[in-house]
Amino acid sequence: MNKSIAVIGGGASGITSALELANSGFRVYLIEREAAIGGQAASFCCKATDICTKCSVCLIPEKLNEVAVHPKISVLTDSTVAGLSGKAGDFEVEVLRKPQYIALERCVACGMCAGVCPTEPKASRSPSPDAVPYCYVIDETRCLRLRGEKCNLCQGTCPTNAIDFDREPERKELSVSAIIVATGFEVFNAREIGSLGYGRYPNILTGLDLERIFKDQGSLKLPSNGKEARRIAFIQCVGSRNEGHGYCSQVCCKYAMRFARLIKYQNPDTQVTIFYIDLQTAGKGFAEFYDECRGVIRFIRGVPVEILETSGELEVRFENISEGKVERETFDLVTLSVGITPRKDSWSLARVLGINLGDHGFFDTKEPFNSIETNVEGIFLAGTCQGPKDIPDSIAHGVAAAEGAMGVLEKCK
Amino acid sequence: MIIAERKPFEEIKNMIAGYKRILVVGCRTCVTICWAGGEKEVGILSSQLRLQSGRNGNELSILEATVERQCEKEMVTQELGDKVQDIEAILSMGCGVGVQTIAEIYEDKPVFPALNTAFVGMPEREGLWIEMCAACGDCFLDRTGGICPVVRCAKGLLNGPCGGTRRGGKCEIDPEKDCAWVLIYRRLEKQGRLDLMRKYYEAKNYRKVKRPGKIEALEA
Amino acid sequence: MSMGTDNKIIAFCCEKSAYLAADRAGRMRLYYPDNVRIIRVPCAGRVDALHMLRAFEKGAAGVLVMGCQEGACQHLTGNLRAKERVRYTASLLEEVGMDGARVKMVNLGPDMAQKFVRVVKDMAEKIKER
Amino acid sequence: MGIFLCDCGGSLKNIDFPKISGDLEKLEDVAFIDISHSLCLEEGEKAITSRILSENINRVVIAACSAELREHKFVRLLEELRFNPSLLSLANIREQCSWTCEGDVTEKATELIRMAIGKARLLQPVERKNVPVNREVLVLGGGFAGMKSALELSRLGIRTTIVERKSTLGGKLKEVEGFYGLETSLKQMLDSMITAIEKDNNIEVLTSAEVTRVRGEVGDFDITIGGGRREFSLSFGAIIFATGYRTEILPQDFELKPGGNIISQLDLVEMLRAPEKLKRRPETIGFVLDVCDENSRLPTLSSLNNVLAVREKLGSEVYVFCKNLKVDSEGAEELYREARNRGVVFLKFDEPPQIYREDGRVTIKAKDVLLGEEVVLLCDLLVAEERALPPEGTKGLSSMLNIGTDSQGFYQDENVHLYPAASARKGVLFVGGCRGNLDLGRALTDIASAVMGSYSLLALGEAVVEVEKVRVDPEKCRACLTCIRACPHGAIQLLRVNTEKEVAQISDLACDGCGVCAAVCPAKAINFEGYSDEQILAEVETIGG
Repeated sequence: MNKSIAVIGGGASGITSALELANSGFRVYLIEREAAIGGQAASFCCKATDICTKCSVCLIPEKLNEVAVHPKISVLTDSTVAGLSGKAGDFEVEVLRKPQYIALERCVACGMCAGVCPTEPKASRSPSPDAVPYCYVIDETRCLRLRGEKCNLCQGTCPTNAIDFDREPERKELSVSAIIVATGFEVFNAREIGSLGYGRYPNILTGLDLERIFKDQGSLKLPSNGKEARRIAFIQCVGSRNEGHGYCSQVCCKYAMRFARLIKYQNPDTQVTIFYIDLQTAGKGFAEFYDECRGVIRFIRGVPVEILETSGELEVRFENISEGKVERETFDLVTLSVGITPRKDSWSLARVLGINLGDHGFFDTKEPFNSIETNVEGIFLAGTCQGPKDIPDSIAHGVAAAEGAMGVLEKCK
Repeated sequence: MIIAERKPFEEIKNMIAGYKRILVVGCRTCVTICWAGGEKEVGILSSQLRLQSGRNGNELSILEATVERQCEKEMVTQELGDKVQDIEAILSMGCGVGVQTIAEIYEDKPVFPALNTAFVGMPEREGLWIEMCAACGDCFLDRTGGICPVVRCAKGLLNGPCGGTRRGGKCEIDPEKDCAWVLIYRRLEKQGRLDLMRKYYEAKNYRKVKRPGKIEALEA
Repeated sequence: MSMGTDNKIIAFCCEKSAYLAADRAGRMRLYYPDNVRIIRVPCAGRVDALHMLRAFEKGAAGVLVMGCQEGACQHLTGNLRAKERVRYTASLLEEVGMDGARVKMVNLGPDMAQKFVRVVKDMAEKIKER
Repeated sequence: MGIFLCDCGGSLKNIDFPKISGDLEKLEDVAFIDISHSLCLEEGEKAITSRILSENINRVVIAACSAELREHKFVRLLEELRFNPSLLSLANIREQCSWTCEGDVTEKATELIRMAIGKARLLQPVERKNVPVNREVLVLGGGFAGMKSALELSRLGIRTTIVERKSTLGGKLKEVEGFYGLETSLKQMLDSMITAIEKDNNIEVLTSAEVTRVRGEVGDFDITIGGGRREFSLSFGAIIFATGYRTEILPQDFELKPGGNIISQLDLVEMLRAPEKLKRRPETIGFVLDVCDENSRLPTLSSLNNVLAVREKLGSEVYVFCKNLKVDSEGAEELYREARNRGVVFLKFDEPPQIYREDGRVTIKAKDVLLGEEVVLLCDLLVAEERALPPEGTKGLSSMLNIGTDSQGFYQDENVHLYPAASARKGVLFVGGCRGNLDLGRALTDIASAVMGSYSLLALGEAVVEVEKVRVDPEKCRACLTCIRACPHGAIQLLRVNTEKEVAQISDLACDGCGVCAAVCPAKAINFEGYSDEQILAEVETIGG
């Protein structure tokens, strides 16, 4: 009975499960769909205002480096699970890996291939600054060579000849004794609510946009004209607690308040308003932060339904429940706190692994209060693929999944 | 334990003005424990002196040393013996005893104190030291339940609170300070020895204490 | 002890946050003045007044102590102690007649490359004036 | 000393490597300087290996890219070559030098390498050693969390001892009827756990016992346990706190005295367990939330469960007064919708309601935000909100172990590096209610984290430590306790080492390598190998030229 485990998905919970198991002596195959591990959490920004707001984003880079370095973990990027056979203790996982035009173990990320690449924007894309593994990636859609033209400039200049264009997609068989599914979530697509105008007006952003803006530029400017925003609104429960999604995504109130506090800290004379239904302020260390926010941010109970653009400003129509009447207010920036929704492709993975989907579209668990075991023995769930969680809970859930998997292995020893 | 505090830098600077080669001497006992004159503080003061001299151009050469205990002649000579030759002045970061011991041994060289020896006390918490004993030479803590009014009562009274005690048992002069006699009363009350509060004690006879004190052990 | 023509800045960087932010600034090719020397320390709490004063003695014009955000220090109080020590060192510098603002405590998250560069540039500006 | 420079495949154009190697060759303690294109790949490693085996050097300086990416590779390579990796000094001439400047940075790169050389000269070897570790774990608290932890650990082959203050196991969940939607009632779950524990010889249970003294460090905690009759001390590798939480209706939160028709959630559960015994079925029941503590999930979760149980068993009218329903737990929103479908009325207030007794019934007056006007409710029974408090012994135990508590008084400082179950001291872990985590779902993941934490620490029965990486020099140490008070991980103790006097002693296993002690020590008695004062000052002094 080989002591190896497959972890599908390299996000916050996936890398945690992989690390816990590897540190306990198991061999781990980490199967990641993208070119680098880290998932959504790796793209989030630190929202501290000199004082930490406990969002746990800074735990991810440390874990990513530990995973990339761990002798017992082999990371398979650009890979997806194509098939599964066998039972608990003796699974055969069929992994399909996209061709690695730039060999990960050879690339030193020196950037010379991008230097000579004729395409604009560059087909040889430099990874995000905190990508792990930190290597260049060739974008098939823009690379001339992969579109059939004759061009191997990058191949010539690469000092460690890591580039090889005739690499084929690989198909690998992994024999493992347990599987942990940690495929994560998708952010709710705010375009689905047309009346909120996301995608039509430039100054309407989602929580995910804010994460990227703060991560890349460090501060918030109006997308339309680059000036400072004077009046900002956060709208809660976009894609959560409505008919299509009968659950609370647990994270939006918290990240909205953290962003609001950060924006207020960076330019104190900005006026920030949060429209909410039920403000979720529970959690370790959040009570004090909530009191601090109460003094600085204006909270209005009642979630707007429609946003229109009038003369460059965004007019928000909402039912101000406290006063009991419909009001209009203008803001120059509106952020939709989008929630957590199940990944669209979890249906196909469920079919491959034979696990059920719950009524909200997340993977289902065997019984209530056992959030890691699925209906198939030996397959476990970790992180937001099982239900909405914030980063600390996802990490804890990753550890729980690892502990569950170890239990199975001890049993079938 | 002796508690001391470093003098303001201005004062130290004026003291050693005019001397080119200076030896800064730390002490590894009491003043290390109260963060005033240990090896670390010697480094910090020496750095400051070098920075100061660097800024206004006069070349000052600083030698650093730390004695095990500055109040022991043998230890001072053992540590400073070879370092003292071409030194013009010694800056001692020991307590008052240390400064005088070094001054006695190396009489030809001026010895300057870098610290103010403050009191005999203990750490209330990390980094905060409070005075507990005035070394008055005639201890009567037995009669006050182990709390010394000479030090902890602002007026050093020997017979009960002065009547100006504020609400909450605070001292009349310093509202943050607890009135020593209220503390004494509560402790004696706990021990059931309140009768001691009724006794009258004459004023202390400070003439009895010969300055400087001298104690000689009988058995050799 | 020369003040050095291109007067140097010593940055004591905590290896869990500021040092990673410095690496990230490099990967994002964010340019900052080249008179900064980064010294890796296990925690901002490891930096002592002695180290900062010695940096000034050796001709540094500015010293930055860069630790984690308050409340996010892996050693709980490392960055708070560092802040205290920087304030103490500033008072030591004032005593000697130097400008206390030459030593500065900075709180950084591991991904705050822009803030790292901004702080370095501010200090470089400040030490140019005098 | 051997120096390896890496020009990253020739891409670092603004550094003139030959000039650097020319300048540095003059230094007399430099054996050789190699320039390579890619030290991080096999050919680079082969170059290093051949050099180290052929030349007898005692220090290695590598100037390449960021330590975060490559340090582990170099360390592993040196270990294979029997070369102590603590004698390696790195300089980052890519991310922190070449990539941060357009112009020529050869001078800056030279100085960075000189700094690494200055430090390398003073590096001392640090040996690694296996230290025996006690594999037993102490579980404080015999409630659900404590028992589950013990069972999970025993399943992974680790012996545990449960110390329970009361005379029986079971804790808080013994009093709760059940969770809506959970078929097996909690009572059955508890009974099956208690029987499993009795049968399991990996678990020892000490009831009506308490910890009176804790000494020692992770891997060898020396704990004195006092029961009624006698006191004895045992040694453990790790401690898991599962002391739960306490709920109380505090007078300052609720002016009316509980009793009669103002009851707590637990009283309501008692009533529901035997509805037929009630003298008179209460027509309307009122719940009040978010009055005393707006940030706790417990009132919402217990109310939602009990509200559905009331509708099912008593069928009485139910009104819930709340400010912000905390539905951010798994399944909470479903319970809320189920309750609304079952006819429970939820009223939202901004200012807390006024509550007073009137002729045997309770009146609740509150301005409902949704309706926009005042609502007056007369109900037969009012379920008041309880405030969740830390268990009794928290202050005592946390000062005994000098570990922090959070702003609400629960265990575990509010620091993300400790979540979910760790404490500042290695080997001390917290689970469930005692760290403020009051809902069952999250408590289960806490338990798994604590179990995994102690398993990976103790399973092998030994741990690898760096011997005396941080060392106290007994001669210089004045036992002034500054380092003991300053150490955030409680890793320093006052012990009688081989010399006759007591000095500070740093436990290699418990030390987390932050160096705060080395900085605060007034006698400069603590040497942190790798970041000692001399080594840091050596780097600082290179800028002076």
